[in-house]
Amino acid sequence: MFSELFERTFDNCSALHFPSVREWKLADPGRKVIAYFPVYAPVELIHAAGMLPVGLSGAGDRLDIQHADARFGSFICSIVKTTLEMGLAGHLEPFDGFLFSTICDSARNLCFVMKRNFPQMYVDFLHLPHNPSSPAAAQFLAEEYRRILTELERLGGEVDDGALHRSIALYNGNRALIRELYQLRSRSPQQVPTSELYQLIRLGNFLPVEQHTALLEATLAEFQSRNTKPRDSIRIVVEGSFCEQPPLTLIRLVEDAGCYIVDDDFVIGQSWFESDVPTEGDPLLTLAKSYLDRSVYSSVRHDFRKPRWDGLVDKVRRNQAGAVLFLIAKFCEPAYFDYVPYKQELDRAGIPHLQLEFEEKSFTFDRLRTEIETFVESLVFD
Amino acid sequence: MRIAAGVDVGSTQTKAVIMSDNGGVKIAARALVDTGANVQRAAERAFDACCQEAGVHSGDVGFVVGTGYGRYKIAFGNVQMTEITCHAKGASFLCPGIRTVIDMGGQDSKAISVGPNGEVVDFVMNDKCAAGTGRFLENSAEVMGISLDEVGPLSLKAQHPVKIATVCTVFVESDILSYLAQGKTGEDILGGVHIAIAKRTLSLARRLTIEPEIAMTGGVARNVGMVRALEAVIGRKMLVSPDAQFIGAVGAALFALEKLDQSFESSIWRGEHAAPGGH
Amino acid sequence: MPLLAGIDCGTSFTKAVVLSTDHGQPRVLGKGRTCSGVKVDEAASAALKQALGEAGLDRHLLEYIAATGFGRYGVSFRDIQVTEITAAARGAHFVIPDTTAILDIGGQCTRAIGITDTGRVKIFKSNDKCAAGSGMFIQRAAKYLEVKLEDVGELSLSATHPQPISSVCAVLAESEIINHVSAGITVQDILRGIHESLADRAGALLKRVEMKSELTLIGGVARQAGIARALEDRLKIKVNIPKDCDFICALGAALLGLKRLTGKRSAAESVAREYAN
Amino acid sequence: MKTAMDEKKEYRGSIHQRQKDLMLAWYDQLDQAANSGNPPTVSMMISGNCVELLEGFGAVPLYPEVNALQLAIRHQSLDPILAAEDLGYAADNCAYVKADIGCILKGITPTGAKLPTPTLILCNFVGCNTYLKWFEHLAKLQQAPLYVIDVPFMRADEPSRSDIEYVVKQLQETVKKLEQLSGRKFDYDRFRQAVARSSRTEELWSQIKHLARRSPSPFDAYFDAITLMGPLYVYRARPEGVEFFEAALAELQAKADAHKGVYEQEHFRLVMEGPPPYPYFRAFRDMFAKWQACAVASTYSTVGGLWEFGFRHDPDHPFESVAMHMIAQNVTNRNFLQRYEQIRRYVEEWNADGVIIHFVKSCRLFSAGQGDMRDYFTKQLGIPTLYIESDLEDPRYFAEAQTKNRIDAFFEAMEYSKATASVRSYREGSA
Repeated sequence: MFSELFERTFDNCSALHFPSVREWKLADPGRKVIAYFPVYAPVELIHAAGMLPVGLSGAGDRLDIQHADARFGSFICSIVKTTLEMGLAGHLEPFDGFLFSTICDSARNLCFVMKRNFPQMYVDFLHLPHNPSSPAAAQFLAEEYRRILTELERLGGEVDDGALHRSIALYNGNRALIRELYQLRSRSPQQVPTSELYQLIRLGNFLPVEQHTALLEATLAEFQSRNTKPRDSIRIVVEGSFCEQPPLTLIRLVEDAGCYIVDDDFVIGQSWFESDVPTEGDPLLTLAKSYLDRSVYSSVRHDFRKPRWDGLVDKVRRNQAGAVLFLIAKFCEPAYFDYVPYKQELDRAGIPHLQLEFEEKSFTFDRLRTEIETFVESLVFD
Repeated sequence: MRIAAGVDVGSTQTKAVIMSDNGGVKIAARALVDTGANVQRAAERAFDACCQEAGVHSGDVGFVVGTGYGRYKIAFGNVQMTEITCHAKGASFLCPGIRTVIDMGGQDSKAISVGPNGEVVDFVMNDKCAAGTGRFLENSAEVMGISLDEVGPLSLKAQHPVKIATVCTVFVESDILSYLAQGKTGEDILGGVHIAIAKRTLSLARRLTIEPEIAMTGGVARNVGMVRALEAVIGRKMLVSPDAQFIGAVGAALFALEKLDQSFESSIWRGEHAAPGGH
Repeated sequence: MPLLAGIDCGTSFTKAVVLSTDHGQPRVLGKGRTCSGVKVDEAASAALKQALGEAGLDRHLLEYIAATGFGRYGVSFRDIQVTEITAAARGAHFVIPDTTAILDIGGQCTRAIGITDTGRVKIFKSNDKCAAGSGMFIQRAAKYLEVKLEDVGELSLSATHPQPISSVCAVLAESEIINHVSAGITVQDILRGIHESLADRAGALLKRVEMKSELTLIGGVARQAGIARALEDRLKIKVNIPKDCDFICALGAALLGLKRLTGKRSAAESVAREYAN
Repeated sequence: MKTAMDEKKEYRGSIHQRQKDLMLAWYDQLDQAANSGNPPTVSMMISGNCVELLEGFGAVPLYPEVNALQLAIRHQSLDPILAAEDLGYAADNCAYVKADIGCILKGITPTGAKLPTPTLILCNFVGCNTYLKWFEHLAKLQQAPLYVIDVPFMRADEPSRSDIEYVVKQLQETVKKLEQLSGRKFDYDRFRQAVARSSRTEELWSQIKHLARRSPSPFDAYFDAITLMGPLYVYRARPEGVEFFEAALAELQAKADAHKGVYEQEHFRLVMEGPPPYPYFRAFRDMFAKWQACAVASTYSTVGGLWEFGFRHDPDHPFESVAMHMIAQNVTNRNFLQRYEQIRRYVEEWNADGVIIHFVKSCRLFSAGQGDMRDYFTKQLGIPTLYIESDLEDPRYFAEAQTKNRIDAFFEAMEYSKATASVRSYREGSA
């Protein structure tokens, strides 16, 4: 059965010691692996440098936090701690470098804590512009990409524009497929269970893009061929899990409670461009411009030209969704903040919503289940 | 001969110890009472009981050092000191040569690095979040409807200890209930609870450099299950004095004795610890 | 005349009501209550047996069983399950038809529910971050302060200088109480402080579910500890306390069951009619 | 022996009153702006603020942070915080933001003076992502124009050429924006003058900070420094600012020359990391006063600018130096390891006995990872370090007894090591 296949691949890839990554390296030990912290990462640069970009998305409930608590204390989200813990526990050994970016204050400090604790690694921090309205922003970001590319070249050798264009094209293809899968799910959610789609997308964190693209194609075909009969469910949009990822069980629970998830921002970094990045011209500049003008909204991307809350209401309407479920990682301050304007705009638009908090490592869900079911019951019972 | 006392007014229990010094320093008497709602009374009761057992007049006690949260309420105390300082002192007296003290009380858990003379080198206490303190065990016991003394022994019988998601003292209840609903045995659940707290405590202690000579103190030290669980995660045996719960009071009494001692070292302490309500 | 049961499997108690209709009006025929223990199914049967006994009816007469509460999925013989929040709303609405807000002060979690004029849940907020407002917390405080739970209300009324509890973690709030005690503050002032802080927190929750001028209070501990009074004083609102409010959820479940049952019936009848013609 | 009660703690010279007057005068200007729409006002963040640029318009800065902390010190922060939480803000959102939003919702101001709707909400980002949210939400709430100056974070030891150019360009865009909004022409000379004054003020401030290297230190570089920070951020680029800090330096210099310290006897010298718990400011200070422990340096006092290591604004390169200040010369936009280094220098050059790390749950920029910081100082450098947790604005997160207990224990331990050290030296002396 297809979904079982997923779980096997998924478990294998996301296992603590990154087996798929070790395999890749084993095939040619000269090659380098660069891990990136969610959300927005210029994977094209890493790929063009002949390296494997791997998305770190925490350790779920696979890891007991033994050291990181002492370094990050209370009121800090789980993914920050599990990422450091994986390092201190030696699980990140197959990586040659870490790339962080300006998504939030905790993640930024984590970058430099990692730097101190893993001096032998290449640890870098990417500053993504918060002022897209400035004509200077694109140039700045292009130079920022250049800086990082130079660091990568130091690790792995020369990268030319041709290579960059090829990588951009590859990822364009990958993301186009993801967009298609999302559209299919929105059209007939019964064919595309989110619990499966979610794993499929997350695999993009680990697998080489070529493999992942192939898997996307195969799965898309499989999904299209299904003729599952629709259930009596409400169509919802899930918002807020752009960085730390909810446990698979929680997503299943939402579906079992009678929800069709018709759009979401899970692993948003895998699908962060709304349309293809041009493959001619200065590749770094086009990538930079694409971040400013083509990337999907999220709570960690600031663009006061188009408010995020409009983005959400828009998403709900586009997908004819009946409600919004906020799945917010505990202590995720960007998500906490955005909940307020989101809520205000949803109320104004008369769209019902429910806010729930999760931790990647939690595995008992009675409390959450009660609230989700109540929410559904309040929408179906008259 | 010099007679001095230490009184440790803790959140749930108040402990008093009288120590004498002729020839060697000895514990002459101990007393333990529930703190309850009247701290001052509790301190007096413990102290009087202690004098009685030692067969001395409260007047014969040359110096009294108070410690614990209620220390400022000890009307008859000469000086107050924190239980952290007193624990270090007491532990190195009862378990000579120890360098690391892990103390688990009802509200607080702490780890202390102790110097050769029983001085505090460094210490850490649980965060703003009270997760993993002794109270965690009490709640668990309550949820499962068994007495606190049973939880330790039972936990040792665990075959397949369950995984406890939260170390939040308040919400562990829902974890336990769902495990009970799944039909897990009490032993396995308690096993899981103990391991969870042990790990949490270890990650607290890791903020210090953990030395091989470790002592465990505080009320929870009487819970054999907790001691074993901690030893398992630390990978070392720990010293547990039969007087573990009196250690704060013992430390306080030792400081009191030093006060009476006229030698040069003790002058280190003279008058240094007075606080509002002190002398 | 339909006959059905609602069973509320709570964390500490399991409650059951047997319900029927009388000229179309739902009527409770019997109630039952047992300790939940570990085996949900057994407790559910036991409670149901009691309720049937009180109603003087036989179990095989039951047409429909709706389960709710923490252990709702554990009731093997249920026809449907609903959450205790949905159930509470329906139950409270039935007992106090014009209520718009419900406050449920449970063991560890306080919950505010805003309901429509049909008893549907409109919006709800749980306070699961801060258990310092929960029933368990008051029980502990009472225990520590060496007073009986049922005396808490009276004592707190005789306070002169209430000492608010500021901490938002139940355990740290306990330390706070201990500090108050060791600072020599009277039991009355501490208890009043607890009540006021608790009322304030409940008030914050209730604001978010658009409470108007009244609320319905459910949850056992809350009533004993005289919290209703504290809520009225502090929030300046009317607090309804439904009689035997422990059964509100079981009742609500039964009522929803009735809805489904009658719905099914009419559907079945219409089908039958079609075949008849 | 002395207790906290009879210790004379605060630095209370004549400048203390002048500081009060200056801040009240500032609130009067804001009140006037609220009533008449003049002068133009600009909301800004304290960290790496570019108040010099505003001078080029004769515009007045409006610092939400200052309002928030004033409120907290006056024990009035909880109500607005709750008001914001009613709106849906989480218990774990920055309480500064909640207090500020709550004040606007309820029309509360610290002094009672009216506060204007700003001509421009200028988010000088400098490293704090919460600032972005804060100002975005303010703009939504107040229906005021928002502009973000995106300041590249310090990912290397020095800012790159392109970092500086990027910020300079945005500063010039800001000028255009303000010209449209305020209807005033940007006065370049006035701007240069302001920059020149700032560099003078900064010189004086830096000298004051270096006075704390004396033993005893004439002022507390945490608790007293905070009193001096208000004028530094509002008046740095104005004549009043220069005068104020000339007076301050003179007074403290005199005190230092007379070997007068904060306490009759300076027992401990500390470096403080992290913002103070404003709702318990006095209580917190007393916990250190009891032990005659004086802060000789603090990272918090460098939020607005880091000048004691030599940086000054430069009238010959006004825009570049403003950009430099925003990027590299304030603690919030410097990376975490640079903060370790800053504290290490304080310990050595200001010759401190220990470090106090105050974790505030509101501010992840300051606090996330401070456990690692403690690890570095205790294990790698062997410096006595105390780690305590509370909050800078939310009174609900300050556990007085527990905090006091930890602080007392810390000093009891430090005292023993000091005393034994003195015993040893005495023995060695007598032997």
